[in-house]
Amino acid sequence: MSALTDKRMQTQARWAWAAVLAVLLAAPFIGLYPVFMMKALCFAIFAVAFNLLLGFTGLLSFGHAAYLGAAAYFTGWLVKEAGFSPELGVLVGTLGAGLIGLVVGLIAIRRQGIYFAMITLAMAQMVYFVWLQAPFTGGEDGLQGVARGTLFGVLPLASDTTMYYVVLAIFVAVFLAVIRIVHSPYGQVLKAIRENEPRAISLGYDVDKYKLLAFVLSTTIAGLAGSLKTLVLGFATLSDAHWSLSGEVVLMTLLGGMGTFAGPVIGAFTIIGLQNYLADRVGSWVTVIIGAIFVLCVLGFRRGFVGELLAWQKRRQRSD
Amino acid sequence: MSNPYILETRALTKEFKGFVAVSKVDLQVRRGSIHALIGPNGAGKTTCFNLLTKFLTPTSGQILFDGQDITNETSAHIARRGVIRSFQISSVFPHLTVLENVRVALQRTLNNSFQFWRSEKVLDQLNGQAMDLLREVDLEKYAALTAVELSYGRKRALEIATTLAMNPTLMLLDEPTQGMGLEDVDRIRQLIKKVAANRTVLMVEHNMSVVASIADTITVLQRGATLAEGSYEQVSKNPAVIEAYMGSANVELKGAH
Amino acid sequence: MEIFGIPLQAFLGQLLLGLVNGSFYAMLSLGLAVIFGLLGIVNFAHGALYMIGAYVAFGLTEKLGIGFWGALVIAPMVVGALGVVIERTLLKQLYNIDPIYGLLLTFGLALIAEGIFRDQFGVSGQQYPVPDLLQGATNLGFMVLPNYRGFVIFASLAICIATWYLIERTRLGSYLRAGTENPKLVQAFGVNVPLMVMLTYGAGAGLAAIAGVLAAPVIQLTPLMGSNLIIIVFAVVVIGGMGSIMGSILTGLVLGLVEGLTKVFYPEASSIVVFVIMAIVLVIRPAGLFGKER
Amino acid sequence: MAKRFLEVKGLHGWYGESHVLHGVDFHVDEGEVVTLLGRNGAGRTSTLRAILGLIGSRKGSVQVLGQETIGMATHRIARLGIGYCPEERGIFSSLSAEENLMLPPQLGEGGMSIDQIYAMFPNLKERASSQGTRLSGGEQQMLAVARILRTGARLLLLDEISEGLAPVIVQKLAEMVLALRQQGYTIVMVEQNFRFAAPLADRFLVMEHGQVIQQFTQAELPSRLDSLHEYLGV
Amino acid sequence: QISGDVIKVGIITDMSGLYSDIDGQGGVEAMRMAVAELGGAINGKKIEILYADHQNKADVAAAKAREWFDTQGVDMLIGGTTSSTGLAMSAIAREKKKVFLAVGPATSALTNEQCSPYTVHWAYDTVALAKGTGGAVVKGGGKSWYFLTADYAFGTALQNDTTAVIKANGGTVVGSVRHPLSASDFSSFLLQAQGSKAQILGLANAGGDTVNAIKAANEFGITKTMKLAGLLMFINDIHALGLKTTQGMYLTDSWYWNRDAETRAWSRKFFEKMKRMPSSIQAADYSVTLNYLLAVKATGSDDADKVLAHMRNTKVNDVFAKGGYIRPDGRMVHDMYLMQVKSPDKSTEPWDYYNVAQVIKGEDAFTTKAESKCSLWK
Ligand SMILES: Nc1ncnc2c1ncn2[C@@H]1O[C@H](COP(=O)(O)OP(=O)(O)OP(=O)(O)O)[C@@H](O)[C@H]1O
Ligand SMILES: Nc1ncnc2c1ncn2[C@@H]1O[C@H](COP(=O)(O)OP(=O)(O)OP(=O)(O)O)[C@@H](O)[C@H]1O
Ligand SMILES: CC(C)C[C@H](N)C(=O)O
Ligand SMILES: [Mg+2]
Ligand SMILES: [Mg+2]
Repeated sequence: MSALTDKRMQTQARWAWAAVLAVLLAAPFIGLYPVFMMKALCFAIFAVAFNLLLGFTGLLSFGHAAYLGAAAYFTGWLVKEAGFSPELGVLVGTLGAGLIGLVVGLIAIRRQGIYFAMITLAMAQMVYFVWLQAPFTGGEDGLQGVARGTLFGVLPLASDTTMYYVVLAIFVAVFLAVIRIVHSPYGQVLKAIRENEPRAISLGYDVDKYKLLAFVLSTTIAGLAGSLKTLVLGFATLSDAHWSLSGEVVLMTLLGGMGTFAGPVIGAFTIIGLQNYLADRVGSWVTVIIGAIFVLCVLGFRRGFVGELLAWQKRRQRSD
Repeated sequence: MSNPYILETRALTKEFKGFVAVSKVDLQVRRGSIHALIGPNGAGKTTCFNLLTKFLTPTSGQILFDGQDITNETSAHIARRGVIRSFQISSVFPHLTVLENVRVALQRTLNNSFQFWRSEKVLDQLNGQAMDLLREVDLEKYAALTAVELSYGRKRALEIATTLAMNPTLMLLDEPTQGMGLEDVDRIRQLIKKVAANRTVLMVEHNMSVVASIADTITVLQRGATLAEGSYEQVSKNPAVIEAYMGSANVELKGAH
Repeated sequence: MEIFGIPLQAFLGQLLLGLVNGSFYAMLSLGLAVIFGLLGIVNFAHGALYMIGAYVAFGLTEKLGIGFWGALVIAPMVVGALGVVIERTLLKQLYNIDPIYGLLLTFGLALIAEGIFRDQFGVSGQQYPVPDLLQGATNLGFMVLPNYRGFVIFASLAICIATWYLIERTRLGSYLRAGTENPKLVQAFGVNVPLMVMLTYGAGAGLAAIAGVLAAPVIQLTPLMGSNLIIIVFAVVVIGGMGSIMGSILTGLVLGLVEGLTKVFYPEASSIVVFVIMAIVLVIRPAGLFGKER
Repeated sequence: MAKRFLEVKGLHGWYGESHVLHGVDFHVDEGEVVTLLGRNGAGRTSTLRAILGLIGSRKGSVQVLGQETIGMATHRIARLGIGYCPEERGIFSSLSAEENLMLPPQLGEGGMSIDQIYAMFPNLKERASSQGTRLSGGEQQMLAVARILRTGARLLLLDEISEGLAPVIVQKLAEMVLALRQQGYTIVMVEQNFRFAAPLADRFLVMEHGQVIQQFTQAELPSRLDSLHEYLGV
Repeated sequence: QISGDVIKVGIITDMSGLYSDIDGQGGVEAMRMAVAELGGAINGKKIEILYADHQNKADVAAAKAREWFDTQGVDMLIGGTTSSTGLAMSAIAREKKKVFLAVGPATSALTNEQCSPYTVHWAYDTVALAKGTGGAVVKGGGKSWYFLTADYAFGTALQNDTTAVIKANGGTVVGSVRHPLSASDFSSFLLQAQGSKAQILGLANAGGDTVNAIKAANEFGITKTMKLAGLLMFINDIHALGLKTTQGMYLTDSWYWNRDAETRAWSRKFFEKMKRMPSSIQAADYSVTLNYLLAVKATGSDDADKVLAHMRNTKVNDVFAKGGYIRPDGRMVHDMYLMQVKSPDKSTEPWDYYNVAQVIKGEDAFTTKAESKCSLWK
């Protein structure tokens, strides 16, 4: 690919992003239900975090809901029971998820590939049972009625519109942060590890530490998604930590295009939108449809929306 | 320096479930030399390499690097000391460019590999150094290609460039010419000779013509134990070596590869 | 009589129930190991196949009046055939790519199956009667053991051992093992690998279905019964290490017992004990108890 | 005239989208030993793989004992009596050395017995119960050759069998090939190691860019050395 | 003034899970019967029914409720089964200032610690169950208890409320074991219970869980050493278990279809549609819809405050309850029934399962003012 077409693609991408941002900024005024938009943004953050691990590190964590759920519970409890301010609740919740990520990571990192996936799933299930039994989570009932409070003591978040812009700002920040992580010296090493792990070891990289850092970064950001979600919706329940959510985030990433920046975001909006749209119309067929999308993605659409788009552009350029 | 040996093993032994693959090997690799490890198939050469780089843990014995005991260090530690190995099958980062392949190795010297908050542009300062290394192995023309696109021989060359980037004190090469056409064999042979100018090389090689032309010292292993040691002239005349390794038709097959 | 302050009765009773659960773990992790071993696919749909097996038995009995014994034969065949179809149409396309896609595809299949059955049967439990022959219970002194549960233990042991023998000790077994590593080469030796792979997945699915039929009379049939179990079975597999068939059988049984024990001493932890053990095993022996060194 | 064992005509081969064989033509008669020469990447391995239908897709004609095999499943082609020793050896790690040896099914009469094989490769006997891939590189190579000698295949496709072996063993392999020729086996070898191949083959084929560009017999060899040098750097 | 020119009433309940027989589609049908009775419209404004499945998950219920209030303009929400979802929806309704009528949820917290000016608890609650069945069993000599408790808001509430009644009547509780909602296998829980040597095994669960626990208890021979007390049993559960297994058991319920001519007549209409007799909850779904709509009609408005004020001042007199009234804490007070399951030979027709053993006056059945922790009733 020549540098010129490369440039052209970059400009195109810039414009596309600007357009998306404009729509997001205008959302509350063009009739998009803010609660839905916030939920979708939270899941977009979640998927972006997940993709950092799957797409850019090559690790399939099949238990990522554990971290979203953990942060949701931490934030929920801190804000509701301990009277924390929302910003502090989110901060501590997020870090808490990262801490759990660190512990799970230390164990799971010991195995690779498919085993890693199974171990993360199993560890997540364990965490799930802990939430089920821990006294502060409310078991099956969950934590209900978490108030949004006042941001930094000045900005009341009760209004959906205000809350929406806060969530949007955080989303944009996370998105840019992930781009930076991938294009950092650290990101370069991660890429090398993903390509050829034994070789990276022989170059003196302690690959487990790099993978662990990626895992912790990813789980921390996933936690942020969970904390925000609790504030937005006002509750934290077992569904936030359930394995089916772990599966959904895989699907979001796969559908949008793993290893791309925009992919997970598009995937998240698609899946959440679909679920919302279908839930009342088709009942338990939602699960069937989600499952079918999974199957189709794996069989013939492994690059996802964005991946296919990029591949198509490349092909077009080559034939130019 | 007082210690003439960069690497020594003392009674190095590896058993696999009762099978002794490496048995009490005392290896002494002289600083600045090219040292070849040869021996019949299954003699324990690769296992030795695996022990030296801690891909396997020795059952007993000691490994000294520069006089220091490194027996209990991890692979990554040993690599950081400057003991770098290449693999029997070629091993590059396939979807990184040739330049990036080398740069990843150089990057460790910058000590910024955990800095996920900085831009990767800080790595550009290494490009010059990387190009120099590529030039050394005749790959500078291919710097922008991804590594998958290289031919077999060039991949091996890239691997050596990457290894050099680590500024290794001791390079371990496991059958570097295996599977190569004659042209490539010669290219690699010269390359080894060139890069060995100011470092030590320990290599496993079945190609006697390569061994004969560049190795300063040869250790012959058989059934895990040292059978003979010395220069090519000495070793190749040793009847036990001929019997166990070279074969009776030594003269005729010498250049067989 | 008491052990550590726990009535012996409760203690032995829980152990025996643990063994019943362990039998299911063993059968499922065995099937998972066979499919993983031979196809390189972590069959997330295994739980769904188990569930379908149970429902097919339910359907056969309710709708067609075929009893338990008939169902025990027919249901695995039906599910095995379903497995064959899945393999031919879907999995076949994944053999040369990252095994992660196999996991994701079968995950999708599991969701589809779950959704369909939820639509048909709701999520509330269905009952399946214990076969007449095994009605009633035997008073073992320390507990009343329903005959059927005793039968489950024996039946699953027999199935496990037969499978182990087939794979580890027969020529067919060695084709299967080799085929998983390099199917093309085994085929180049003149073995009909595609057929073999297809039948293997079918057999693995059938194994899951047998477990399902056996489970039907002792638990509530729900569309979710498989996915809840499969995660535990994954942990069992990680603990045992996918390397060996015997390993997965033993690990399954033992973990069932351990769970039973936990129910006696610290019931709150019984649902996580398997995962805790998994973590510990991973720290000490990353390859699992029976796994081969990398 | 001897029977045609293998007849390859206008064979094209692809890996996915990359076209690697561009019309390969050659034939091998029963009892002949033929060596494919060429640089790295010339397409020799691909030719062997294409004969068995192991590459992505192929076109043209490959007849084994007069039977067209294009469109046939790999295992059925093999059953016509072909033994294949792949370049990367293909030893199975889940099988012991002995199980590896015993794995390929019997294809016909007259294979070697286990004892004969162990006599030829004593290393294998010693490591018989080891996991296949735990053998040393050279031992695996021996195993890969040995296991197709058992099956009674009459056409052997041998890809770089001298690779990575100690000179003694290479010499032994040479003796083995000669012995097999004596016994009437048909052999197609791919060899980088020209000195090894030179005395063994009846005929040589030189490949370049997925085509056979030269053919000559053992007798013509001395006169061809110069042009070979040009192609192969021998 | 009817908002959006249509009266929207919704129910969020278990449509597919272990409680779906008790409420579910049947509950929706009962609501339709009430709407039909008013001719499908009030003052020309159409009445619309919405329903959704919450799968017994509090978060699903809360999100759905929020969405309905925000985007669908739902005026009144009926809380179907499951206490945790009830509490969640009650909180949302309070935030949005909309009418929430709890029918299926049992927990007494709805009118106690977590009472709300916008929530009315209609059919029954855990206190009433505890006083009814718990009281009867203890008085009948069952002094030592062990609980098998569903591990969520309802189970906890039922166990606590029953424990209080047991203690007040001189009994003891020797232990308890919690099982997950919709448990798949009760055998190990039951072995634990058996080890306790208590006389009574109190089943603080409901629906499919109760049915399965009773079956497993029979299978393991536990019924030989302990007596079972199903603290919340609906007619559907008795139907599933059969009279042979359940005969002689006591249970407390808010309504029984075969109580008098009026209930029988209404129930037969329901039976025609659903092919089964209504549960007390389904009858209450009808009652609550009817009374709400009558209040809308009377006030000519669907404003929550106005409608609720009217309902608080009006007695409930319908097929479900006679002379019922709404207390300041949101409790709709009416008579409860302690019933005993008939033996098979006494049952004269399908679904004829109970003898009413005692009518418990509303004032005795529910929380008293002294016990109440509701700030609205001080
Ligand atoms: N992990 C292992 N487990 C069991 N035996 C092993 C293992 N690795 C190597 N061996 C055995 O140890 C012996 C030495 O193997 P090694 O690979 O070191 O030989 P080598 O000298 O490199 O031979 P080659 O030249 O053929 O590569 C062989 O007999 C081999 O079968
Ligand atoms: N699996 C594959 N996918 C794509 N291209 C391939 C594949 N295998 C081989 N090729 C390409 O096909 C061409 C012929 O390769 P082949 O392996 O047949 O060569 P060869 O003559 O055997 O060389 P070598 O000495 O390296 O074994 C090469 O350009 C190679 O890069
Ligand atoms: C309908 C009932 C079975 C629901 C249960 N009483 C609860 O409140 O959770
Ligand atoms: Mg070796
Ligand atoms: Mg080749």
